[in-house]
Amino acid sequence: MSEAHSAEEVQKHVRMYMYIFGTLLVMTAVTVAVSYLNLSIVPALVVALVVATFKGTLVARYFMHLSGEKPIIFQFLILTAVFLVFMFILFIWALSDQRGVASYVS
Amino acid sequence: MEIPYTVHPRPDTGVTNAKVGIWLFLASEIMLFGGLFSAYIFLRMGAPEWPGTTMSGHYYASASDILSVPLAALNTVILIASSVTIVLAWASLMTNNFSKYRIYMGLTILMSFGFLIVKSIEYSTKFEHGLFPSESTFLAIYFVMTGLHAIHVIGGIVVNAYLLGPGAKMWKTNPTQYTNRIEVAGLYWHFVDIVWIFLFPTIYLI
Amino acid sequence: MFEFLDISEYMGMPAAGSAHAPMVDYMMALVHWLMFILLLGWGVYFIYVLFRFRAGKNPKASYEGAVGKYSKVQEAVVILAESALLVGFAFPVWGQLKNDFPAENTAFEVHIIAEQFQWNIHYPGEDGKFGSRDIHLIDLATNPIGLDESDPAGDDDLVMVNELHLPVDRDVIIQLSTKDVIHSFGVPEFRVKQDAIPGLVIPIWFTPTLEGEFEIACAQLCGLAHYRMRGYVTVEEQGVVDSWIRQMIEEGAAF
Amino acid sequence: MTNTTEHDHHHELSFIRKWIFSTDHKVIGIQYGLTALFFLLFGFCLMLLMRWQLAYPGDPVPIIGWLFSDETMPGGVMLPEFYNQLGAMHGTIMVFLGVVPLAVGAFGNYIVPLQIGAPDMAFPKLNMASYWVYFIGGVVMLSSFLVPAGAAKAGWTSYPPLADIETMGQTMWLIGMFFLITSSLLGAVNFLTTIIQLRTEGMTYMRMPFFTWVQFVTAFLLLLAFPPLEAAAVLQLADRLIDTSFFLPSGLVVSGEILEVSGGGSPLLWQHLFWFLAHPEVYVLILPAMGIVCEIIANNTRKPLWGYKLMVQSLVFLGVMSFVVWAHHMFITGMGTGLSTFFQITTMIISVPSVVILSGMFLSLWGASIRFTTPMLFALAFLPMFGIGGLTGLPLGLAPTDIPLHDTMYIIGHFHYIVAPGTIMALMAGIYYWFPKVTGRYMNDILGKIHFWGTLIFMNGIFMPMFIQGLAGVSRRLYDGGQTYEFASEVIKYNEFMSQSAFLLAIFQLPFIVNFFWSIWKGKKVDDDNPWKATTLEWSATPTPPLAHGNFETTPVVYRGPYEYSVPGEESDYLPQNQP
Ligand code: HEA
Ligand code: HEA
Ligand code: CUA
Ligand SMILES: [Cu+2]
Repeated sequence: MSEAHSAEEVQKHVRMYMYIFGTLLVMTAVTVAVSYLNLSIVPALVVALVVATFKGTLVARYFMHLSGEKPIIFQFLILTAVFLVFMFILFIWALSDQRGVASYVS
Repeated sequence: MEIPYTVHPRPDTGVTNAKVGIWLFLASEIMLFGGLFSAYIFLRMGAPEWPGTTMSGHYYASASDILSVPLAALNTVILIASSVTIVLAWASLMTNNFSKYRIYMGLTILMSFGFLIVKSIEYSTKFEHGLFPSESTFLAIYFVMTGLHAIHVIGGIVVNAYLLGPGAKMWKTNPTQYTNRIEVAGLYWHFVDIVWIFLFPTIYLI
Repeated sequence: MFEFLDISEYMGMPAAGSAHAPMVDYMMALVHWLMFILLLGWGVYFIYVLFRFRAGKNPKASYEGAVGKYSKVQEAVVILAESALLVGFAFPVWGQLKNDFPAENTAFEVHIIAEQFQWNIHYPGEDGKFGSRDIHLIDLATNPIGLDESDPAGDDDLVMVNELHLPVDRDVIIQLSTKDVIHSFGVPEFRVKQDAIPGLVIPIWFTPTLEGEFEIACAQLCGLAHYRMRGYVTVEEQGVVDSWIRQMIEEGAAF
Repeated sequence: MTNTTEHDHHHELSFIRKWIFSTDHKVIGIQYGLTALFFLLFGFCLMLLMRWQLAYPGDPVPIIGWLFSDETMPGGVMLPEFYNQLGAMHGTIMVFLGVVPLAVGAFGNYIVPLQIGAPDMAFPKLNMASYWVYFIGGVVMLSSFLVPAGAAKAGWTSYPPLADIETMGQTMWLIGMFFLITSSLLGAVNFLTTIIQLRTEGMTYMRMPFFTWVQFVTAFLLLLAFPPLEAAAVLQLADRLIDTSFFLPSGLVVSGEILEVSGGGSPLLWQHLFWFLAHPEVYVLILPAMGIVCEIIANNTRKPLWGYKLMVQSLVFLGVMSFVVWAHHMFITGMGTGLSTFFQITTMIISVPSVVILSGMFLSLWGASIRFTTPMLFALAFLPMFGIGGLTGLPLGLAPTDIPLHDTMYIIGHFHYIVAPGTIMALMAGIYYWFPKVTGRYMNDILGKIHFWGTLIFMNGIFMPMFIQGLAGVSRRLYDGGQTYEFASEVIKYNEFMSQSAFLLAIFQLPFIVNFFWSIWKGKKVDDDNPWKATTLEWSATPTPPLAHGNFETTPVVYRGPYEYSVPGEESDYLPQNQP
């Protein structure tokens, strides 16, 4: 995509990067602040993951230029995401569908 | 014959070889850290005890009590900032400003070292308190996941340092390809950043 | 109804010794029928084709090649047969083995604690209660499973090495665990096999229907002497089992 | 990322740059091929020792027994420790150091760029790195036999806790695996980029030869399935070296001593991560073989592959599904009804595309004009052999019938039918088929046919009785073959027959080895760049030898599908892809 950008465009990008930078810092502060609220596990998990996903998306979209990326790249990522999701779900399922009880509780 | 599409994108896919290669590599990295995250979930859900839980009347100190959240937050900021500088380094090359590029790239590498220094302070305070990986599954996964991430940071430093040092010769001979290389290095570096963005809350905060 | 399909006795499997074994065998026979038919069909076709279309006989190949729906039909048959096996046999049998446990008070229950390289078998004795165990009390020579002597429930317990006695025609529940690495409790005659996973106590159940002495084979690689980690199951009348347990306790086999 | 102009300058490169640290995909392919053949032979020798022990438990190994140390074979009699080392290393070497490098590293590297009309792989230096990382991995694995207490002995599956408490060889195994995984990952990135980016003009996806398609899917499997095993290997290494307990639950007592670890881990976690790789991995073992067989069948039947499009679709479907069947290796670990239902269904589903692909190969024979060349014989034998291996996967994929079969010789029979008379025969076919491409000479046909019949007969002699033993309940990985078991008494006698078949199989490999080396220098020269009258692009490339002088004089342009044989109305019975 290198030659697709003119100098002014890149200038515009740079401004955008600074906005994203600011947002990321704020989101980091939010995560840390929320952690001091001592929420119980489920809401804490949801907040943490939502914020992290949001931050990750910002980095991927803007810094990694995913927003204007070609379809082939998205195809890779979608394929990977599908397998990843399967892995998460099936691992959790495997744990809940395991016969037997813990033999040793300290 | 030369290998085509090293500099200019292939018309039907619209991307260069290096772009395809790095994204494929990142896909495999996603599966690597994905595997570790699912291991983390598996262990945590099946564990008899975990920081922040109460088991048979005994409360286990939570993750944020054991680990240093301020240091990790500082590291998050450092990594995010280095992500910004590396993309600015690329932008400088795009606008043909090599000296500015050198500053940004240098900053990126400096901050990567900063990250590692903070990390080693973190580790050594853990060790001083007798908190070794063998202590508990939680500490084990903490050390292994952050350790593997740190190895990725080191890898990034090596690549970036090469590109800033000996690799910079290419700017004279083939600036387009050099810019592409910086972009690719940047993609890797952003990925390392994203991994940390997920590691930070999962390990330190919840 | 389709008993004639049951070729399991020609397949060299050991005699079926438990209530669910005939189901497993029947299913095994059906799968092998499916395999056999596919193999035979394609095999005959294959040999015919090799003769008929050799270059010497058929110098000019046909661009079109095979036409017709044969392969579609074959695929449909495979899909149907596999679905029938899944729905008709696999799910119900597995469900029965995993979910339909017999009531605790009617079943004969033992604990088996595997270790490198033996099967420790813990009988509750007459009170039907298992004495509690503690790994800190384990002593290889005198107390291999760490039975807690201060627990009265364990007073009449019997711990035997490699000797499992089970009543015939009565539901048996085994609580399977292991002290060290993964082992696998397999008795070919019962069509029973279960890995013993460290950290877990896994229940299994079955109903022995055949009297006699069988072998317990460890099926999972567990170290040097995996090959001789062998136990014995004796299936006999309930009364005989009870008196055997009493006799063993009297002989001082109990810990 | 890499810019190699060096290799097409028409000046001689130094010996080292040309043959050792070459970046030319053809040289690297040959390097991979020779190394992998060495490992195949090595794995075969390990297995011969095991087969001796299985047939004659406790008898000293003849002729070479005295060569071994007292820790392994005192007086030539094998110890159980050593048997377990041989088993684990045979599996590991065959899978990771033999078949995959030969099928992907060698054939893929050499053929794929030629088949798509590319000047080289997309990243030649990375390609070189992949080979050398693989090489180091191999050296680490081999040297693990020399460390105290010998090589890994917890099976190729390395299940903890056993693997966690094993001796140093297991650490070496893990380190070796790191190298092999890294090599495969780099290779996969390279293959995918090459196939996506470097297809020549006119080479659309649906005009790619089936072999290239197969390598494409295989590379995806490697790319996405290996990393979780890498993660697992990191965890196991941590367990072994820094005393963590990822795979160790609390309260383990080993040999009467309480294990001093924190506990809290899960042995099943390893199994999930391992099989998440290892099931896709078995398709990595079979798909390239299928690709080779398809090429040879199309060429020697002189007609298009039947249902090319359907086969490609099945292939892609197979690749995707192979990620969601892994736990069928774990039915016996205590899996409940929900998960087992899911995995039984997916396992049955995945057998369907295999049936479609195999049917396609069978139907390709209809209306053909079959030339029984040596490569064709091997390729034809692949079909029923893979059929038997694949079909015996069905009773394993249904949980209730897996109960009596799990971890018995039936399993060993199942997968060996696929990988030995299946994959190995297909790889042999590939060697005979592409040998003229690589060396400009044919391999000897008579020796080839002797090799073929000997291999076919004795492979079956080894593996067929395994099903009988397995149904009778004989476990695998038994140092004495299970001779002490009463229920095995009827079937244990086959062990001797099987082992003798194995020794005869070894003897029938000699013509091959002789043929291979003799033909490199003395084989009959090809009189034509396209000796098999094939359509795919590799036969239109600049003839080799000499090597390392680029692939095509001018960039080829592709005008048609890969298998235009016996097109009606054409004079010649084949139309190369690049013929206008
Ligand atoms: C290349 C290797 C390979 C391949 C392709 C397969 C393919 C399959 N495998 Fe196999 N498998 C292994 C290698 C392989 N496997 C290994 C190495 C192990 C053991 C690992 C260990 O524990 O160490 C194993 C173990 C294994 C198990 C675990 C058993 C256990 O441990 O209890 C299971 C269970 O479901 C299974 C199932 C299947 C199935 C359903 C297929 C299907 O994909 C098969 C589909 C194919 C067909 C259905 C054939 C179709 C044929 C025809 C239609 C025509 C026939 C015609 C003629 C014969 C003329 N395999
Ligand atoms: C790709 C995988 C692969 C291949 C090809 C083979 C090939 C063979 N295997 Fe192996 N095997 C495994 C993978 C493989 N195996 C695995 C994963 C296990 C399980 C391990 C475990 O339990 O953990 C196993 C276990 C295993 C066992 C069971 C051990 C036990 O449970 O106790 C046995 C027993 O007979 C066996 C036998 C054989 C035989 C006779 C061959 C033969 O078919 C070999 C044929 C080989 C050749 C014919 C070599 C040809 C090459 C040449 C001649 C080289 C030429 C060289 C030049 C020209 C330079 N294997
Ligand atoms: Cu216990 Cu094998
Ligand atoms: Cu599998």
